[in-house]
Amino acid sequence: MAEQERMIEAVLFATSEPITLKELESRMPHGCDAGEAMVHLRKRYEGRGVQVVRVGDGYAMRTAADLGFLMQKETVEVRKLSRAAIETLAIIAYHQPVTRAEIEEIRGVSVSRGTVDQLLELEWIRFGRRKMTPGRPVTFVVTQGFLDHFGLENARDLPGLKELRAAGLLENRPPPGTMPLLGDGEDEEESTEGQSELFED
Amino acid sequence: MAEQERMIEAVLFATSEPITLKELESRMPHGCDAGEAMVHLRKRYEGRGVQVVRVGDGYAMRTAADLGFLMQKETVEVRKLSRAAIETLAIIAYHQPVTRAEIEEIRGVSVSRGTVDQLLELEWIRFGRRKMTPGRPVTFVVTQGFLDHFGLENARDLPGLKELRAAGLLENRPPPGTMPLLGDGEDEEESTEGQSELFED
Amino acid sequence: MADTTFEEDTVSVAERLAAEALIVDVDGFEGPLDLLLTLSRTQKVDLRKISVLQLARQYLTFVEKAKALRLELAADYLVMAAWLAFLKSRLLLPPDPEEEGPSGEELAAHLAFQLERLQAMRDVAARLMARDQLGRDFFARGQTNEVERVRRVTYTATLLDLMQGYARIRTRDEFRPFVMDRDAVFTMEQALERMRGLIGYAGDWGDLMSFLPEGWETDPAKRRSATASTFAASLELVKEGHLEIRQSDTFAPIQLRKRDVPRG
Repeated sequence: MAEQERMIEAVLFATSEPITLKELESRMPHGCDAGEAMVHLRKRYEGRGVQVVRVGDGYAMRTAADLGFLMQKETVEVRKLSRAAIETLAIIAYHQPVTRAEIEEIRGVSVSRGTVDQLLELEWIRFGRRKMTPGRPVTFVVTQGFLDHFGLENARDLPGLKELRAAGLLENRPPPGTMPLLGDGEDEEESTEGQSELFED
Repeated sequence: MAEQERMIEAVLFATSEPITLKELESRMPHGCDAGEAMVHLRKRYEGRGVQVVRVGDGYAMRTAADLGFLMQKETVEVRKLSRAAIETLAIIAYHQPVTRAEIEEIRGVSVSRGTVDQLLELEWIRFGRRKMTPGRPVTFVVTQGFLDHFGLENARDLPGLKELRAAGLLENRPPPGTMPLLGDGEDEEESTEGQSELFED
Repeated sequence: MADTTFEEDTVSVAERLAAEALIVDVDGFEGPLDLLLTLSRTQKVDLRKISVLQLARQYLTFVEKAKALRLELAADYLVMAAWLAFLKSRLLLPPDPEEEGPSGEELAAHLAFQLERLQAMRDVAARLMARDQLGRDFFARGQTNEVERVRRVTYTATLLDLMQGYARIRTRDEFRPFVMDRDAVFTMEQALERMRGLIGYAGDWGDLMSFLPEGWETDPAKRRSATASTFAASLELVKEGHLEIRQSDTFAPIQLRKRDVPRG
């Protein structure tokens, strides 16, 4: 097991993108248990300057966040996101899978082309499956790259998600007096389990 | 000292070039002893999958030499598909099942054999059933592998022209007065049994 | 709904000042909902306990003042004003049992929900951006190229590439004037294929025009294309040594004949 731990340590170390246990095992000699080795490795790195973190269904090594001050030389200048882009990103993350019309309903203004384009280019959002409502509109979901960037294990770890859900603020409540859309029932069902499931691939 | 060890660990991990003790100390809080921390850190990594090695007058982290065989997959050279291949693939995805002649009709240039062969080899397209037109030409459709690679549930999840434009992916607006061609979201989805009738216009 | 009996003339000085301050900067708002949310802050209560009636009044006052100052308000601000005026009357008048549709309270509750939801999204957006971020607070491996040794080539493309590629093709089609009318084009490849099949029967000198594909001889545009490609294909076959070609005079008919023994 010590040898397997060394192996996954080396591979994780050499790759900058998160890597799944399955990918790890496919590289290791036959019969290795990457999952068990990972448990040992994560323990070993606990409290160190470098951490083994979970990102979606993968793992990656990242420097400890409290040491960021040492790294000024490494910081890459990130294009500053507009307020519209930040809000749109948050809405996609918390309401995913979410259609463009739903984003506009929440923000009260139309979503500009450039905003979605920018988020797609950053690879923080991607197209999800179409909604089962009339017109079958395309949806947006956040990506593993998004999780990695914000240090989230999965979309369920989004800050305040539980509270928002409990307060009913993540419900898609139609304005009073409008007819419920056809096929809404089905959709409701989907979205309750949708959020996490989208990250399994 | 444990804290200083964490610091140099994080810096060594995140920097792309070997780094000298002097540089390390210049980044650390005043009064730190990078040399002593380095002794501890090197000891800690002894025999592990990752090593702290001396390079010139600097230090760097490297995967252990005996684990080089694990890095074989890292040596895959990833190349972008050619523009011709991407366009051909896009047409197949949006219009499947589609014949070679139809692809040429849409692209306006002939499709080279190599392009189709490459897509077949990648297992992103395969032969579909023959068309019931004179000559019974063979058709192409996309594969499950294609859907997996592009994170799609099914080919109908591909955004339509309207949505592409909304997302800012269509740079050019049609000249005023021209009718939009096909790809108007709804139109496309309606065709549940293959999108081939789109060619009838 | 608290404070539904609030009277217009009791609007506090502080509120009036706030509303006036807002007027100066109407461009700073991202639509009516954003403005409403800002106005609601002057009530200094939990968004769940907000008085929608009071908010409607604040908004209408705002719009009135903007008009007085001759500020151009976008259409959606005016639509919202009309809707809020309607909502205000519904909230103030006793419910009419005859009238269809949702009650004023229901509409007010939904507006309050929208405001609360937008505020909640802004709060979590701020929390999200305040998180430690990759490349700013924590870092990936700085040097990942040390193991790169070229061994196998795989090809990749992203969904974005795919969609942009498709968009490129379809957009090109929208500029029809710049694209040849492909219906009337007989390509050289097609002609070559056709000629290869035909030369076996061309034992004696025959006019080039007799080799044109069926249905292409009458329409002038089609005939022109087919003639050009058939001629080009013939030259190609001559080069390959399968065909002989001759023309007795300028503008005389071009004639073709099979060549029996291919050249060296």
